[in-house]
Amino acid sequence: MVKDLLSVRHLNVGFDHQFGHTAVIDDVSFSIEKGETLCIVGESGCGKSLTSLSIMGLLPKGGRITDGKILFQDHDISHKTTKELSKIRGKEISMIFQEPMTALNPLHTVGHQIAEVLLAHEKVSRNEANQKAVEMLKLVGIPSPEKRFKQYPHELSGGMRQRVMIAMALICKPDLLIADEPTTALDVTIQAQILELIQELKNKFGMSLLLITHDLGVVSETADKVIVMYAGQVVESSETKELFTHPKHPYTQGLIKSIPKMDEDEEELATIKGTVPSPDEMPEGCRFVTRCPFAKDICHQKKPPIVNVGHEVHCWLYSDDNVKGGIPLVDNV
Amino acid sequence: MLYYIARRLVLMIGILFLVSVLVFVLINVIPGDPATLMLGQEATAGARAALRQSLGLNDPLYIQYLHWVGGVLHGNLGYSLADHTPVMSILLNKIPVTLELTILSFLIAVAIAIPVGIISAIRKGTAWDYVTTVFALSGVSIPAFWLGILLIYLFSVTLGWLPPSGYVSLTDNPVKSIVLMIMPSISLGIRLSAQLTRMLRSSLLEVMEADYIRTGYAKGLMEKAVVFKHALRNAMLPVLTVSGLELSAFLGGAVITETIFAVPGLGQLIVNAILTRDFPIVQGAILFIAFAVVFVNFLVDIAYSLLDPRISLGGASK
Amino acid sequence: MEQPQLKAGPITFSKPSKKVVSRRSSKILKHKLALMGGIFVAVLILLAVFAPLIAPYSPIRQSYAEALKPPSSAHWFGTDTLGRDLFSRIIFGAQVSLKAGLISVGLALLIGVPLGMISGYFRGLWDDLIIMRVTDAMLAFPSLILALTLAAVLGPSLNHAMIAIGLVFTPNFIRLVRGEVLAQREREYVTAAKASGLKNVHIMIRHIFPNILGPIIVQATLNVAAAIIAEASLSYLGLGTQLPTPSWGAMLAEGQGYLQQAPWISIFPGLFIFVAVISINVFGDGIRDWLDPKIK
Amino acid sequence: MSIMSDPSVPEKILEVKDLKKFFYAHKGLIGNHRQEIKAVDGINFSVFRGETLGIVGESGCGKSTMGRAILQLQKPTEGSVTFEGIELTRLKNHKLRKLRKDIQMIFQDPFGSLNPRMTVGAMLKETVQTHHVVKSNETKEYVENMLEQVGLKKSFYSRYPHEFSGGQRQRISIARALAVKPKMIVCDEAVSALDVSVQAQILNLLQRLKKQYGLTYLFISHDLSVVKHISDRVAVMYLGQIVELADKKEMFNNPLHPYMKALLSAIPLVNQESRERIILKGEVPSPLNIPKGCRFHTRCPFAKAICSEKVPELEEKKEGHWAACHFA
Repeated sequence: MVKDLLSVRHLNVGFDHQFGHTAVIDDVSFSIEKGETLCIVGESGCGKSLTSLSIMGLLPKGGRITDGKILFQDHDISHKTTKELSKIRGKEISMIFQEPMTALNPLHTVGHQIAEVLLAHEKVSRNEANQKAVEMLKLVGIPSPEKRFKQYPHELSGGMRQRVMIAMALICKPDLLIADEPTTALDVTIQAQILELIQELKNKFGMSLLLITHDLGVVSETADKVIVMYAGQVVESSETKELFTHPKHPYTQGLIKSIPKMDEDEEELATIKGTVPSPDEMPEGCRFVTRCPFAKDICHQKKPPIVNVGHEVHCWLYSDDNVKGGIPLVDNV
Repeated sequence: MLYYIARRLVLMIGILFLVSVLVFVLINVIPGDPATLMLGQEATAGARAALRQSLGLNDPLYIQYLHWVGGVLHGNLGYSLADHTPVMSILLNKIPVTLELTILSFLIAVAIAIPVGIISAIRKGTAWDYVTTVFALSGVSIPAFWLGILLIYLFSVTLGWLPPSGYVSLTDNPVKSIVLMIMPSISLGIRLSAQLTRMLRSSLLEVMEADYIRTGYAKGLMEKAVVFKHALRNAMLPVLTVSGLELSAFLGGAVITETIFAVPGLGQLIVNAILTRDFPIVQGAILFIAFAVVFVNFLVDIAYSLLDPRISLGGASK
Repeated sequence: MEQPQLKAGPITFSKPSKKVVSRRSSKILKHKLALMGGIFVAVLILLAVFAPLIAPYSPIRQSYAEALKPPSSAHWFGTDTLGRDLFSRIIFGAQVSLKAGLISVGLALLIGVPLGMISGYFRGLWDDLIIMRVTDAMLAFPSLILALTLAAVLGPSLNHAMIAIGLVFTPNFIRLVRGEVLAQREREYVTAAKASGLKNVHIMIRHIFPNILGPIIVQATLNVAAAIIAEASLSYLGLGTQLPTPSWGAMLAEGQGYLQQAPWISIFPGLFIFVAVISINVFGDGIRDWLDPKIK
Repeated sequence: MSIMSDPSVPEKILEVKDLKKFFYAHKGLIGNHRQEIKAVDGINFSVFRGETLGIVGESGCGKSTMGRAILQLQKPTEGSVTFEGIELTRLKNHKLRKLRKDIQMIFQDPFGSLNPRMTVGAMLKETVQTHHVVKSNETKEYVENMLEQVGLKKSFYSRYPHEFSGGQRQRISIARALAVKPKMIVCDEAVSALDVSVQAQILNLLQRLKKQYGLTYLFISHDLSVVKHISDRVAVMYLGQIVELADKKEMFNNPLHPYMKALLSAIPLVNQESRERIILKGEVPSPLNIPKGCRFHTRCPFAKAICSEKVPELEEKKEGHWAACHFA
């Protein structure tokens, strides 16, 4: 068995606020092997971004890990101090974000911001760092890197800025790159460029990639493994191809069906009724129960078990009791 | 960059023009006849008419304005009604005094505001932050004249450490000059320092929430590096703008401070001139102060554009 | 604008509708300072309104035998140079201060808000060239000096001081309102209102105004505090309220010469100005937090 | 509605001719040096009654500006827009306001397009009353019905926008647009801010309402799959101009313009076997500095010498299929 680079075990994250505490992420587990691409997919508010931020120890104010472990190269990094984490961040685990405009400091040149990472982690001179930064700019496909080095973020386009973010993230050759919706703010043609670049560099550096996205298309074209999250929980996890050919969880099925298809015409789109419940109004039992077309009594009462149906799905419909009880399995897409 | 400065200069000249118009209107639309004012109620109608003629008061207002501006451009601000000394020479006497006071106050304000603001933002929610908040709130609320009187009561009347009032020129006796300026500078500077503290604190808190700060941490920078390299400079931008805008209120405060501590500067000059209705002096002094405010704000704009690379591209607008 | 914004939205703690109000009040309760400020302001208003009932003495009755008496049970805050009871004078002084604060800010609002709204909503040359440049120019003058000059030009009296302060504060409101309107104008709900065929005046009053009311209230509150200081300053310099009407600023000035013998003459009026101003400021800050747009 | 018209000849409800919208960047000492930003630069098309015309393009291509210029929310720099034979660009303000009853708009941002300080009912009532849709004593009932029409509860009438989710807000916007019984609705990225599952709900709703009320849609979006789903015909925009316009089926099966081909190949798809991808090099040029000749030639994988010299006209290459390319 290949050793996991990152292994998240029973992660729970919650927010302290003036009314007390709201649990947001509930018992999330997954692992990434070396060189692998794992996607976490889900809609707004499902907790996919928070999951990635908790790995980095960058939870927003009030957020904290309440339970679980985050094993990176077999060390638990879930409760390290900022000082300890600063040795890992940017060097072993790097992260790029959705909004390349706001993620870069507007008052520093992009070259400075890239070189800074190297200076923070390695014993190099300012000159060497600058030189390396120019090389990185070239590597991420920025034309005339020497000139761009001296420019400020506002002088670059969105796509260029995201390339700068990538250069910054990869300058120390990390083992893991976390990309949180890296192409969401970009146009399709630019998105294609950036995704291609990330893939290419991932292979070149032999990194693992944790990609957070809401776009099933992106997942299908990039991921080795996928986790589908809903309302702070994992509902299904699988190899990519398997997931798209045999989605089992009613949520995953609904999600796939509700995308307008490019290769066929349909009169009406399949939908998932209703909306995601707010964290304060989470139903007991299965969190998807309020929107699930197949909800049974048990779904309202108890948290669904993890069932292996060729891959893992968190759903009562596939539990042995149900199958034995004669309740039909849900049809595939 | 040069382009930007040139544009700002053009804008500044426009404002200076409006400032001069405002000053002129303010003083020349006074109810009451300057000639009567100058000659006293007893003067004959003929004498008054003659004076009006010689002062050009019978001309239309815009001619009077042009005359006046023409004089201003040549460094002639008119003559005091009281003793006919040129306003310009009176101002030149008073300006260094006020300059010393304001610079000292400003230094005190900045010396307090920057460290206090930073610490209270970083240690938000601690006892230190609480103390700072109370200080800042009191500082912006305390009337300068009361603070001045409290200082005098404490340090002069009760403790006898500092002389209650007076002024010695910096060139005559630097030590004594500074000693005399301690209380006035504190009483003038405290409000600004409180304001800057509040601004810096809230601005820094806001910046610390920005995405690029998260990026800074994500890169593996230590907290110190994040705060000082990435947050502080960005947080200073709004503080800089505000301190430019606050400058005029700050100079206004000098009026009160100089009156309390009997500092013979521009402020005291204005108050006395207003009380004796010596309007040419009022006019000249106000004009000077407004020009100073506009000019300093021009410098602030330039400083801002040096700090913020997004500015110098020049204004594109829809 | 055209950027697709499929945000991975932040977790929001949305609560059922009814709780929104209680959440807001709980927020203001949390700011104990703001509450204290509010209470002080209320007490001050009561003092001013019921001054004749509360004050133990007439504020203008002189008594040379009683002059310069330190605080005692008969005269809580002592007496002044003319033997007038300071406590009574301070309570009546509250009337003057509050009146000055409210009326001058009211005047500034009356002129500033409509000008700012028109200027921000219609933009154009008129706005850019006239209103904005003139307010810029006005803001170059220290407001205190401007108010002093105006008060001197109009002649020293409380009414004139209020007019002067009101005029001097007007550019603050023009700027604020214009800026807020400009920001709102760019919001899509205004375009939506236009697209559905509503009249400009209707959009300004029914749509934009309610959305900028919060910042206006906050600024007005804070400016009341500033106006109280301004009136006190004018009176301190002899250009505001005229004797024998009790005004905190004038009382303070009067006592300055007697700091050695009778420090209370200056200290108590100053203390009241300070408490009044800090209370209003704290209260204003509280409103600002309370109206925090993040709560939407 | 003209009952007389021959159903086989579709009737033009909206016609856009040579529409231009320029913005200006002022430079120079006192703003004396003016730079043109050609956001929309000469657009021609018609919308037929009862159809949905999709407009697709990347950010900065001018599609939203075009939408606003058609509705006269931003005055066009040049060109003409006729709605049911009435020229909108020269219409007086009060007449334009009355006409807005017939063309409504739905915006992208479900959080920004509703006034946060007005109840849902007040907002809908206001437009209904402005255009005198029903008698004033029937307004409330009418508005409540409208809410039900778009899948909301009557009780939402007295609630504020912040109490709703993105999808619900978009339904409110739709109800507001629909309440004045318009003939045409311009949807500007109306589903772009929504999650897919909610997006599907809203798209279905729009489709249903279209049938029910005989509406015409101009549907602006950056999302090809959404545009494909909802449109009858599709126009593709690039740098302020239409580069291709055709029937939906024809457009997606047989794209002619290299830009459209590239767009189609760039969308990541679920469950698709590997396909040939055209990844465009570089980025969209600035509208301040539009390339000579064909605007797309700087990124076009098939560009020849002529492309950088001669501007390709939007021509009908096949029946009903227009493209602006020398080689299409």
